[in-house]
Amino acid sequence: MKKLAKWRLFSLITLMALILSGCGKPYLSTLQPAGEVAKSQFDLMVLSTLIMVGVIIIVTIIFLIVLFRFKRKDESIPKQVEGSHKLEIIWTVIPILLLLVLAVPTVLETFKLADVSAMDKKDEEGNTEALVINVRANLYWWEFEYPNEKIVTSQELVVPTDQKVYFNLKSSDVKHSFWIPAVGGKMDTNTDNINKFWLEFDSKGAEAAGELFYGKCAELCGPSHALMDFKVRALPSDDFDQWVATMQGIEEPVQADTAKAQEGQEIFNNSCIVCHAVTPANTTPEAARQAPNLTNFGDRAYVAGILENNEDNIKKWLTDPETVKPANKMTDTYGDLTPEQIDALAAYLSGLKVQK
Amino acid sequence: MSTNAQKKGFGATLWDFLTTVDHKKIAILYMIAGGFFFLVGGLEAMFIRIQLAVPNNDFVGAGLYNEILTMHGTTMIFLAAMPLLFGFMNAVMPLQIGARDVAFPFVNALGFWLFFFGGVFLNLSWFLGGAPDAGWTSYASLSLASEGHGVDFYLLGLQISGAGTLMGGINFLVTIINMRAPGMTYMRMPLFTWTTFVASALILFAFPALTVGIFLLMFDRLFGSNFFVTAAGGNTVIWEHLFWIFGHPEVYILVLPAFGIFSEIIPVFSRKRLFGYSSMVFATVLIGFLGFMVWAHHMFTVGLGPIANAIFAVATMAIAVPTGIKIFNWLFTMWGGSIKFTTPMHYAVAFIPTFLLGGVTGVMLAAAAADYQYHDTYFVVAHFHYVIVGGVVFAVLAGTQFYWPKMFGTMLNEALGKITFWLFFIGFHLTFFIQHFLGLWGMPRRVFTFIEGQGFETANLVSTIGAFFMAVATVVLLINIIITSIKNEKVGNDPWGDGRTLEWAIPSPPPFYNFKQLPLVRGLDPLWIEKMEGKKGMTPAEPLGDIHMPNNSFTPFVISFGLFVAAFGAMYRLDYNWGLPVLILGMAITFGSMFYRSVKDDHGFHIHKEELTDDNDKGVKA
Amino acid sequence: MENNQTNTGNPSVDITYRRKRNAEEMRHQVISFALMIFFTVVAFVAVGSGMSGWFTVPFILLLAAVQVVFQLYYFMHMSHKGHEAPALFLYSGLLVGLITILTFLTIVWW
Amino acid sequence: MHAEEKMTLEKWPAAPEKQTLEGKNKFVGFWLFLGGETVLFASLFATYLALKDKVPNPEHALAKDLFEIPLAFLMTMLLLTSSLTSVYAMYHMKNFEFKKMQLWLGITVLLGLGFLGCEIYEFNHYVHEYHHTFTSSAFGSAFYTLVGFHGGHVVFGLSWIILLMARNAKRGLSLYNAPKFYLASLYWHFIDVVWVFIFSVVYLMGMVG
Ligand code: HEA
Ligand code: HEA
Ligand SMILES: [Cu+2]
Repeated sequence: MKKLAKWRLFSLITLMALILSGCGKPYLSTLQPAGEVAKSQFDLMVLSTLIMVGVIIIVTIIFLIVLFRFKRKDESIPKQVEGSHKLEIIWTVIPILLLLVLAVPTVLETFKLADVSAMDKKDEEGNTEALVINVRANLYWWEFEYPNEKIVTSQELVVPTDQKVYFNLKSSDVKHSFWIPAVGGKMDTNTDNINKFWLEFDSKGAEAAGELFYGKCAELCGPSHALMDFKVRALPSDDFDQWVATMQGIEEPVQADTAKAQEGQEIFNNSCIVCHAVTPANTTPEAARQAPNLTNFGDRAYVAGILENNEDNIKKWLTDPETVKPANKMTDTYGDLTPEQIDALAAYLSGLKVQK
Repeated sequence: MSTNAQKKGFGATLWDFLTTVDHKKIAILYMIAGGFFFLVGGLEAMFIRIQLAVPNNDFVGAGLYNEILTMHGTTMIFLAAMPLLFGFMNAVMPLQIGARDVAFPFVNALGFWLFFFGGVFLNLSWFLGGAPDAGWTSYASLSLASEGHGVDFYLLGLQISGAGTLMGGINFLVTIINMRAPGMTYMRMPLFTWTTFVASALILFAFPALTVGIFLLMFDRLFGSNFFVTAAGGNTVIWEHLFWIFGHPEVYILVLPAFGIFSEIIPVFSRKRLFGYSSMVFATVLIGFLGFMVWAHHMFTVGLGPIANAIFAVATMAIAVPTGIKIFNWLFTMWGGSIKFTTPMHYAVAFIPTFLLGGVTGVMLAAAAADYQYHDTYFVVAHFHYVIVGGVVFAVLAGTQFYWPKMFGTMLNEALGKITFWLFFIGFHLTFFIQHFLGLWGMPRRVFTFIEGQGFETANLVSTIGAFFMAVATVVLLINIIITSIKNEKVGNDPWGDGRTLEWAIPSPPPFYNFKQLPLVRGLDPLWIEKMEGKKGMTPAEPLGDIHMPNNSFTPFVISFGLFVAAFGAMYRLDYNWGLPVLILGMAITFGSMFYRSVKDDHGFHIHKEELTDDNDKGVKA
Repeated sequence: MENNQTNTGNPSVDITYRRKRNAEEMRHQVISFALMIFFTVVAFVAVGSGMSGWFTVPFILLLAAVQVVFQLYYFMHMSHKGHEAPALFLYSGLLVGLITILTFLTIVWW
Repeated sequence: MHAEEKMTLEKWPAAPEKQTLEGKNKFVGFWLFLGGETVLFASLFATYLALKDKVPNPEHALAKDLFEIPLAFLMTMLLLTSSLTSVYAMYHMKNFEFKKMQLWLGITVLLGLGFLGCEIYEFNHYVHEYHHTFTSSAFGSAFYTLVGFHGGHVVFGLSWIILLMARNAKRGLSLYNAPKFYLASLYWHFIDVVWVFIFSVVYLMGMVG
């Protein structure tokens, strides 16, 4: 009997799952969970939806009966009923029971998702066994620091699949919120403290999403809040380790190889380098890291988190960042560039690849 | 010193309204000002929807969008929904309990003018360098970083209008506690009066938290304090708490009176007393009480920790129980009744499933772990428009149609009313139902645009089309009001024919002293009781006697105007050297007129009983 | 909210009786005032003597609460009839306020 | 009975503040207002407690460096006593002894002014000795806001009482002004209630550390 009930529930849930997941993009939708966190949140969403649909059905049935049966037909005065204790007890108790069914898993999940005890387990060097990433949100760009690996990157988060990744979240200006819909719920990056949470990136989900998830800022932070996107590259463990190793290997800025790119590098070194680093080491203090780290810029799928990465878009950004991201902090920090200079810079930047 | 409406010139009428302390006229002022701000907020909503109709739209720019968004939320909540509800409370509640006026007529006028000047001040920001752009929640780190004076307009404007709201709330409470007619016990009060009572109590306890929050942010922005400046030891989470300690009760301040309006309409058009009256009262009080225990459900993703999140999640879910009791009681009021589908009843019937949908998505949001996904997405936008528009706006539209005859003595056109209803109803669901899915597919809220290829295009377009239906519906309502006012066909005491409560026992509109003799209340639905016994009206509880009435006064207007002036001074103090003098001038106007008010005795006047006898049911010359 | 103290109709009886009652009440108020001063002194002494915070903090809060009850019930006459609504609203306000303080002490971090 | 009627001892009711409907309304309304004020001050207390000793750098003065027992004690005594004197005033109001009521109100005002004087001295002291100002730290902002809001209430209460005394000096008691006097004294007590918590929570607990 119990088994049967379980099976029924299961099939119902799958049915709901099918209906719900019919829509949305695999790299973005919460309805196509690609990780343990998103999955358990999805299950909670399905459970609550089921309960709510039940409630709606009951109310709708009564509602329809009322509408059709009790339309005024004559001028008689209906009986003035005061109430009914029996009915009132029923509609007090049943909702309480339904809510209990929802409340218990809610509380359990809440505690489960908040469990970051693995971040406290450290070896002699002060490194954690688990992978930890420090996320720093800035007006319209994201920085990702790997404290154990001692590297920094930005705009495109690189993570291994099928293992728990822990995050330290904070903001350096106003409040933002860190959200990768397909992989798990959001958490705010406050100005006052560091928030911790974890996510897990499912390899199957990553495959469906083309290895690239969309991340978003989910707290109004200024004019370009809508454009404060980032991307997440979820790699198999080995690939991830290799990526880390390559990044760690870059100790000096990579020399550009074409003449045009070298020209660009020179311009870069004369002005851009004040804010943008092109080496991944996390040795400079945070306050000095005023703009996205560009070490692997050429590898990234998007420029500024929102434009497809090609030379046209790089030029578009360099010519007038204001039209791309209104009120961003890069506008007016550098003088006017001639079209040639911009060409050169674009050539240099798109050559900044670590994965040759 | 007469306050009754005779044939007067425009100037005299205007002066009458500027100085009135009559709750019925103040009600009309609230309706006019609230209605105007509803149009403004609605227009802003239309701009939002037009901007979001297609991806990468540049109808309004990024910064401007944030201003429109902020002003839409702020205007709708503080300057449209609440004042419109205050309008109904003023118009109806004193009549329902058989009172001649509210407890403090002067304060009532003062409350209105404070709200009005606060609202005007806030909206002047559009013309004076830009509106606030940090969202209606104005979270501290962003609102401190916001440049220009937009956020200052928000802070000062809300502070002024908030003071008015607080006064209004206390006034209603005292009126209900002290001024009920003989026999009108608490458990015989109509439900709209009850919800007014509980909503006012919520105002009393919720607004001080907002007042403090606004003071702190104002001090930070204008006077250099450090409450929210992290570098100096400040903490922005304090703002979030204070805002939501106010903000959550606020949504029940909005929805409880709406519940009250429907609780009046449903029995009238079902010809049946409210099912489970005492449990309705109990549920109202319980919702009010629980409303203070749940605010952190807006802060699940802030990082308060699993214990806090779990407690607030469960507490939030608990509110579904009393609300459910109400839903079922309404259904069972209609069950076995004889339902007439007038326009108000259309709204009441449509309200039930609509609000239900908004309510259950609320409970889904309350599941903290799942809210990490919903929070700050269009799912939340869909939730709260379902409860606010489906609850509050439907109630305001229903109440307008229902109480129009009582307020103005003439009926709004029913055919046009139904057109408005259907357009609004269809447009509403078209706009907001699909937004649930937008949220689930990963669309954050408060975005000025969205990039192509994320699957948001069609749904957003549908949503925008829906909004246009609502706009047309609103225009039809305006036309209806104009036509009705021109025709001005007078109606009697009880134009709907099935009125149950005291307000339907007196003329429409009521004379300025409301009840010539206070009525004797013999039970719930007093007028219905008398009707069922074959009587025409209420039995008086007192012999005909002199009636004491308050004098009109221009002082409330001046006091509020002073604060309005002072607000400019406070804001421009640092930019211009005329700022400080203007601040002082404004304060001097306010305190001077308060001083004037307190040293000048004002005993009001008496209408003598001889004047009342000769002249039945019509307004009286005093 | 009726008035509980009605006049008997005989002015002189009324006045002497009422004056006596008022004087009686005033005496109570002076006593409660003395107690309040006493509590205050105790609280200050407890802090001045440098005892451990684990003891003094709850202790002075307790004394403060007792004092406030005196203020409310004697000085502000909340013990008299006709104070049902005031009491209800004061305590509701207090409840909301205490919850606020509790959360600010627990979930607003460093 | 009309409120403005001239009163005699014989006609003076037992509860003059609640004899008229206006009086009753004011009485209830004012208590409700105090209920709201409770939340207002609780929010300020909560903010203070959250920001206590939150300063930008270690050089900044903390609560334990600032507060001293003697001054806080003196201020407390002044305010507590003024609460008693305003009770005396109401006692005489009930007995229809206008002159005596005015006298006690006058004493209340003097005590209140003494309190204010101490507060001004105190703030001045902190600013000059410790550079602890409204803008120097979050702690400073919260401290001056909480204590300053209370001080503002004292100022308002004093002005109110003085205004009432002056306005009615020649007119004596009536059912029109009795509720006003009564409310002013309620307000004064409430200020005292808040102070009890301020001296306990801010000063005493601040000194404990
Ligand atoms: C009138 C306004 C109103 C009303 C009435 C409500 C009612 C409710 N709200 Fe809503 N809410 C808002 C206005 C309102 N809300 C606004 C404006 C916001 C966003 C603010 C912002 O961020 O800008 C918001 C946001 C909001 C959030 C935060 C979301 C987020 O930002 O992440 C949450 C989370 O818990 C929530 C929950 C609820 C709940 C549980 C109810 C409950 O009261 C609903 C109860 C009703 C029912 C449940 C239906 C009837 C019940 C039955 C038929 C019984 C059986 C039912 C069950 C067993 C489930 N609301
Ligand atoms: C009472 C509250 C209330 C009401 C009634 C409404 C009503 C509407 N709201 Fe809104 N809304 C909020 C409160 C409310 N809203 C709040 C609090 C927010 C959050 C803000 C924030 O994030 O800070 C919000 C946010 C919000 C958003 C999200 C924006 C974003 O996150 O980026 C959207 C988007 O669709 C929206 C749309 C609408 C629409 C289409 C209506 C429609 O129902 C409006 C219908 C009315 C009309 C269409 C009027 C038409 C007027 C005319 C036709 C003018 C005629 C003029 C003359 C004749 C002079 N609202
Ligand atoms: Cu809420």
